[in-house]
Amino acid sequence: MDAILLQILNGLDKGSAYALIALGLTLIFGTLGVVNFAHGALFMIGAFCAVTMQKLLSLEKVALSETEKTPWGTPAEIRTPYITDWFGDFGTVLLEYSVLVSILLAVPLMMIVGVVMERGLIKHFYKRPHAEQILVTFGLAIVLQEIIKSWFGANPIPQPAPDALRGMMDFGAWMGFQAGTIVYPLWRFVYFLFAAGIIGAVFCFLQFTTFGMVVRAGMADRETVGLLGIDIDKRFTFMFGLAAVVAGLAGVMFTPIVSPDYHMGMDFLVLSFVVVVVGGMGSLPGAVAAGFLLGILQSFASMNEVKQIFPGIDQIIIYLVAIAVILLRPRGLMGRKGVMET
Amino acid sequence: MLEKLRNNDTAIMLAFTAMVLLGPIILAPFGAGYPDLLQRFAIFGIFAVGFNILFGLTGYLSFGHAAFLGIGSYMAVWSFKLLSMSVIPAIILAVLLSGLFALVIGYVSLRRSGIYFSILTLAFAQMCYNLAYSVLTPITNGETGLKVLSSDPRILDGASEGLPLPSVLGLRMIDTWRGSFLGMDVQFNVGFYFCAVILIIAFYISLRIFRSPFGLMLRAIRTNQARLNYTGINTRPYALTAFVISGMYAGLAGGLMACTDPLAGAERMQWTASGEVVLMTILGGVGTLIGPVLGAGFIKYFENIFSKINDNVLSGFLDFLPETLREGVVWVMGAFVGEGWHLTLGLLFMIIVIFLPGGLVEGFNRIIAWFSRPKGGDKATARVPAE
Amino acid sequence: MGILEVQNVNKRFGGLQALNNVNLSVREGSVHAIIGPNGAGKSTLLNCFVGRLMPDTGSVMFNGQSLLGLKPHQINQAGVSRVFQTPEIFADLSLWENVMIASFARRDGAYRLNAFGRVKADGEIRDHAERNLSDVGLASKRNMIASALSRGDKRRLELAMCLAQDPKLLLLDEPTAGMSRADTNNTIDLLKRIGESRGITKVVIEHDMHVVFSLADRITVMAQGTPIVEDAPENIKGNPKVQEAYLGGAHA
Amino acid sequence: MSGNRFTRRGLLKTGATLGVGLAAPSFFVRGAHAYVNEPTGSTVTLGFNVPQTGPYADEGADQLRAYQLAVKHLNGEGDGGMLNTFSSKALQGNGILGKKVAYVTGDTQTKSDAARASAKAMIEKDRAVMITGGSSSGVAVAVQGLCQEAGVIFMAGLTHSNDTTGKDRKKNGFRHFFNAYMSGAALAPVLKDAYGSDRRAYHLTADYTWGWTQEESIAASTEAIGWETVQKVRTPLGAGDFSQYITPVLNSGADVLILNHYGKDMVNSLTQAVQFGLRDKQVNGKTFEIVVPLYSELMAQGAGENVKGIYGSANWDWKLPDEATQAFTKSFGQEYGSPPSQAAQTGYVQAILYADAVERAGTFNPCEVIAALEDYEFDGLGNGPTLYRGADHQCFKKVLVVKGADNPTNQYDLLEVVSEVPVEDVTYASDHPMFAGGELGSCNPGA
Repeated sequence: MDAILLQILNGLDKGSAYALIALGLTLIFGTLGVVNFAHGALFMIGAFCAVTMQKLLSLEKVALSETEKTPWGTPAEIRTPYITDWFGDFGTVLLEYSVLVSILLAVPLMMIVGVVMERGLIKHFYKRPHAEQILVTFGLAIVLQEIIKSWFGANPIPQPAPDALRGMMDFGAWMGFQAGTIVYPLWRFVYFLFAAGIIGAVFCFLQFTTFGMVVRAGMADRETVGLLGIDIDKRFTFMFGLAAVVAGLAGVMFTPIVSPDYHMGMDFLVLSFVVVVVGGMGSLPGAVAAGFLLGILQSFASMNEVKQIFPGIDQIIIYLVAIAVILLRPRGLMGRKGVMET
Repeated sequence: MLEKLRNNDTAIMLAFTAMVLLGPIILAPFGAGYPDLLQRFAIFGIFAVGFNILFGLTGYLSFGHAAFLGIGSYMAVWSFKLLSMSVIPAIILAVLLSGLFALVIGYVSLRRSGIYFSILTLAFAQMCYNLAYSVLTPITNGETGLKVLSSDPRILDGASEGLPLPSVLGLRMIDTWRGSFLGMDVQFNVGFYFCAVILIIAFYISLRIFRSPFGLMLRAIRTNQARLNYTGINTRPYALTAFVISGMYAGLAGGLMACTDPLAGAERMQWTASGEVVLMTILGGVGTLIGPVLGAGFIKYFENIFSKINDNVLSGFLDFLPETLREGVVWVMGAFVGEGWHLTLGLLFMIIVIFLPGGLVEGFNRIIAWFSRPKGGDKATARVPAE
Repeated sequence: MGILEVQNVNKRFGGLQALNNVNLSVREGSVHAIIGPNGAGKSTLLNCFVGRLMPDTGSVMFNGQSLLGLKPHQINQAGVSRVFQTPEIFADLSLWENVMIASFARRDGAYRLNAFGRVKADGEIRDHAERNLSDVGLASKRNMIASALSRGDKRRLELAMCLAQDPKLLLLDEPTAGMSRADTNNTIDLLKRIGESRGITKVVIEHDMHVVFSLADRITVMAQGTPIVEDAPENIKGNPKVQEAYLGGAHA
Repeated sequence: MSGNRFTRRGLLKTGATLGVGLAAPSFFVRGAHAYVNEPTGSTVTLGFNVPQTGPYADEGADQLRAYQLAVKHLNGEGDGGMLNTFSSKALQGNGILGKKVAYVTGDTQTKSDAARASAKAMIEKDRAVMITGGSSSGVAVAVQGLCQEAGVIFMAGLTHSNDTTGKDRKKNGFRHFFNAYMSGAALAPVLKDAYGSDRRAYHLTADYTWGWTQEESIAASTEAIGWETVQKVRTPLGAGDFSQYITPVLNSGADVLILNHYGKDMVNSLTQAVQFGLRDKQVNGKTFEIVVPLYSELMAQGAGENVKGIYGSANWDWKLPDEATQAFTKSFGQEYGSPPSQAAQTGYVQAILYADAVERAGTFNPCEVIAALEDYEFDGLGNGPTLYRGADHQCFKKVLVVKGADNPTNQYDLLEVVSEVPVEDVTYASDHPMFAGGELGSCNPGA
C-alpha cells in the first residue's frame, strides 16, 4: 500500500513536468497550428535561467594570493562573491534561494525568447507543412542547445534547493499510516504545487479574461475572429511567449530535481509529444491529465513487482499507452471530436 | 536542353551510375574519398531513397524508419554468425525480416494519418530501441552491439580460421586497391562498390516506381486521399505497399551497414536516427528522385568531415593569414567545426528549410533556371513534379 | 424497380434530424434532380450514398446491392461516381494524370501493384484519358498542373475523372455552382450530350433552377430532411407544397 | 598469416572469373609496407577519438587536452611532464622514432557506430597508426574490435567494463584504466571497515553491459565481506528522474544503496537519493549509506555537495603525492588552468606508453609494438609500479578508494583519496569467471 502511494506521489511529480511542457506545446499547436520541436529547448533554457542566476549571484571578486600557490605553481586565487560583499547576510540568503530568485529572470527572459522566436521564425511557418515546421524547429532546438553547451559545458550543473525546502515530508503520518513509511522530499511537493498553480493560472487566464476569450475563439476559428477586426496575430504572439514562459518556469523549478544539462530538452521532447497526443491534440485539459496519467503509469511500471512480470516494461510503457490511445481513441483522452481525428 | 535531359530516364541513370562509380575519384579532392565514408554515402543514399518512396510520394511522415535499419543490421549479423560470412544471404534475410516488421508496423500505423501516424511509428521504433538496448540483450548484445566471433557456428562456411570478415564471391568487403590519380590518394574498395551497385539498382527501382502507375497512385494519396477513395482506389494497401517497400530499403541499408562493418548497435534505431533520414530527404528535396541521395551525402559529409576539423587543422587552412587575425578567425570558426559541428548542422537545417523548402534539388533548379533565363526566354520555372 | 432505391433512411446529428425517413427511387437512365432550400439534407443524403456517412436506419440499394457499410472505393467500383460541391481533384498532378488515375481505377480495380510499368507507355490508359479530357474540352490543357485551373475548369476536370470511370450512376453536387452563365450553359450541354451518348443515370443537386429544368427528367423536392414532392419538372413549378417549402424554409 | 590465406583464395577466384590482374588486394596497399599505415614521411599520425558531443563531451574535451599535451611532450615541447618521471628512458623528445608526432581528432558521440566511423576515417584517410580515447565501454569494445580487424593498435581511454579486457579482449587492444572487478576488490575492505560486515545492499544498475558487469563485480565482492544483496534493479539509461526507482529502496529493509551508474545517470540518481533523505535514514539500527563504485571528477562536480562522504573508487587523482602525478598536474595545470581528470591521465599515459613501446620495438609494426607492451613493467606515470599483463592486455596497478570531500576548498577538490589499495589486492587471474569467454587472438598488422 505504502509503495503504491509513494509511486503515485512520484508520478504526480513527473507528471507535473510533463503536464507543464505539454500544456505549452498544446497551446502553441492549438493557437498557431505549429508542431514545435523546439519546445523542449525552451524547457532547457528555463532551467539554464536558474544556472545563470546562480552564476550571477555567485560572481566572485578574484584576487591573486601573494603567498598561496596552486599545485601547478601559479598564484592561487582568492575569491569572494560580490553579493556578500554588497549585501552581507542578505546576499547569502539570496544565493541560498537562487532557484526561486531566478523565476524573476525567467519570466521576462522566456517571454522575450518566445516572442522573438514567434516573430522571427515560427510566424513564417504557419502555412507550411508540418514536416517543415518540425524540421525548422528541430534545427532551432539543436542550435539553442549547442549554444548552451558551448557556454555551460555538457556536464550537469547542480542547483540545490534552498536549505529550508530540502527536507522530507511525512505523508504517512498525515494520512494515518505509520510515521516514516511514506516520506517525500519537500521540494518535489513544492514542484507539484507550483505546477498546479501555473496550470490553474493559465486556465483562469484563458477562461476569465477577454484576452483569453479571444484566444480561445481564435483556437476554434481563426478566420472568423480575424474578420471581426481583432488583431489575432498579436495575441497569438503573446500566447507563444506565454507557452515559452510556462515551459521555462517548468525548467527553472525542475533544476533541483534533475541537475540541468544542455541535452535535457531533447530528453523531454519525444515524451511531451506523446503526452500531447494521448491527451488529445489541441486539448489543454487533456494535455494536463495525460501528463499526470503517464507520469503515474511510468512510476507504476518501474515497480519491481511489475518488472518481474514484464521485463523492460518501464522503458516502453509510455509508447504502449500512446499506441493504444491513438488506435482506440484517436482524439485522445479529452480531444474534441473531429479535431485531427483521422 | 537540360530540361530534356532531366526527363530522360536513360540519361538520368547513366549520369547517376557514372557519378556513383567514379565516387572515389570525384570525392577525393573533398577529403571524402575514403572507403568508410563512401560506403556510408551509398548506404544512407539507399536508406533515404527508400524513405522517399514513402514520405516523398505518399506524404506519410514516418518517424520510426531507423527501426527497420536496425532490424536489418541485426538480421545480417545473425546471418554472419549462424549461416555464412557471405553477404548475399545476409542481405536477403535482412530485407525479408525488415519487410516483415514493416508489414506489421505499417498495418497498424496506417490506420491513422498525419501526426498520429508519425507518433505511432515513433512509438514502435522507440520500443524497438529501448528493448534492444536492454532486455533483448541476448539477441542484440545491448550497448556493445552484436558482433561476429570466430567461434560462431556458421553452418554453411564451417569454421574458418582467422578473423571472420564479410565477403562476396571471395572478395572481402574491406579489400581496397589504393593508388594515386592526379596526385590524389584514391581508394577503390570492394565494400563500396558492392554498396554502389546496390545503390544503383535501388535507385533504378525507385525511378521505375516514380514512373509507374503505382507511383502515380502514391502521389495521388499525398495530394488528395479522399478523392482517390471516391475514385474507386483502396488507398490503404497502396500506402502499406509503399511502407513495406521503404521498410525493405531501410533493412537493405541496415544489412549493408553490417556487411561493411559487421557490428550492429542499438543506437542506430534511436529516434534521432529516424529523424536523420527525414532530414536527409528534406534537405535533398522531398519527392525528387536524386534529392534524398544528395541529402544523405550532405549530412554524412558534415558528420564525418566537419567533426574532424580541430583548431590545429583550421590553423593549417588559414596559414596565409597574419598570426593575430588567424587566431581570431580560428576561434570563431572553431565554434562551428570539431565539437561544434552539431551547431553547423542545426543552422543548416534552418537555412535550408527557410530559404529552400524544396531542398538542394530546388537550389540546383533555381541555378539552372537562372542560367537558362537569358537564352531560353520564358522557360517555365514551375515546379516539375517528381523531377 | 429503379437503379437506386433508398428506403426509410434516417440520420441524426445530435439534436438535429438531418434526414427524416427518406424514400427515393431513381430510374435507370434518367436525370433525377434533388432540390430544396439550404439545410434540407440534400448533401447529407448524397453522403449516405457514397459511404461518407452511415445512416442510422434504412437501406440504400444500388442495382440490387446494398451500399451501406461499403467503403467509398467499393461503392465507386460498384459504379457510383460523384462530383463534389467543392472540386475534389489531385491539385499537385497534371490534368492528364488526374484523369489517368480514374482510368486506372476503372481498368485495374481498387488495388493492383504495378510498380514497374510506365504510366506514359500505357497506350490504352493514355487514349482513354485523352478521350475523356477532350469530352469535357480540356485536352489542350492536359499538361497543366490541376491547381492552376479556374474553378469552372476544375469542376470539368472532376467530371472528366468521373466519366472516365464509365459509372452507372453519377452523383452531381451543384455542378455549376460558381460558374459564369456561359460556363453553366456549356456544362449543361456537356451533361446532356454525355447523358445521351452513354446512358448514365444522374442524380443532380442544384440550386440553379435554369440548370434543373434544362436537365432533369424527374425532380424530388426536399425540406427539413424529408422529400415532400417527387414529380416531373413540368408539374413541379406550380406545386403549392414546393412554394411553401421554399418560402417556409426562408423564415424557419 | 591466416588473413592472407583468405585473401589469396579470394583473389584466385576473382582472378579466374574476371581475369583481373591487379596487385594483391588488402585492407591497405601492399608492396613496400609490412603493416598497415606504415609512416613513410617525417611524421607519424595518431588518432584521438573522443566524445565531443553528447553526455560525455566535457570528459572527452579534457581527454583531448591531455592527448595534445602528450603530443607536445613527445615532440620535445613544453616541460616534458611525466616523460621526466617515466621509468623508461627510451623516448628522446624528438617524436617517435625520430618522426614528428601529428594527430587527428574525431567525435565518438558515445555511439558505437559513430565511434567506428570516426576511427575508420582516421585509419583509411589520415593513415593513423594508433587509435586511442573514448569515455564508455560500449565504444571502447566497438573500436577495439575495429582496430583488430584493421590492424592498428587501440589504446583504450576511459572504459571500466570487465568485458573490454575480458570477453571482448583483443590482441591489438590495450587498457590502462582499471575495471569493475578492481573497483569491487578495492572497495570491499574499505567498506567493511567503514560500515561493518552486516549490511544489506540494494543495487540500482544502469541497464546496459557496463552496468551489469559492475553490478556483478560489486555484488560478488560485497557478498564476500558478508553483505547481503537485497535487490538488484535495472534502470533505463538516461532516465533523468530516478524517483520511482529510489522510493522502493526506502522500505526494502536495505541499509546500503549501491549506484551502478555513470555520468549523468549517476549525478541524477545520487542527487535524488540524497533528496529522498536516504542518508538521514536509520535502518536496522544503522545509518543508511550510499556507495558509488565508479567516480569521476566531473560527476562529482555535477552532483555537487551530494557526494560528501560517499565512497567510490578511481583510477587516479591529481592530488596524489607522488612525483609523477605532481609533474603531470603541474604541466597540465600550467597549460590549461585546471587540474587533469582521471580520463585525461589515462589518455596521456596511454599515448606515452604507445610511443615508448614503439621506440623500444624500433618499429611501428603493430605486432612488434604489441610484443613490447605485453608484460611490460613500468613506473613513474602516476599509478606507481604497473604491469601491462600480456594475457589480457590489462594494466595492473594500485586502485584508489576515494570519498566525497567534506570541506572542498575549490571546485577541483571534491574527492579525497581514502586509501591506495595495493596492486596485489586487485589482481585476478586472466581466466577469472568474470573475464572468461574471450580470446586475444593473434596480432593483426593489417597487411
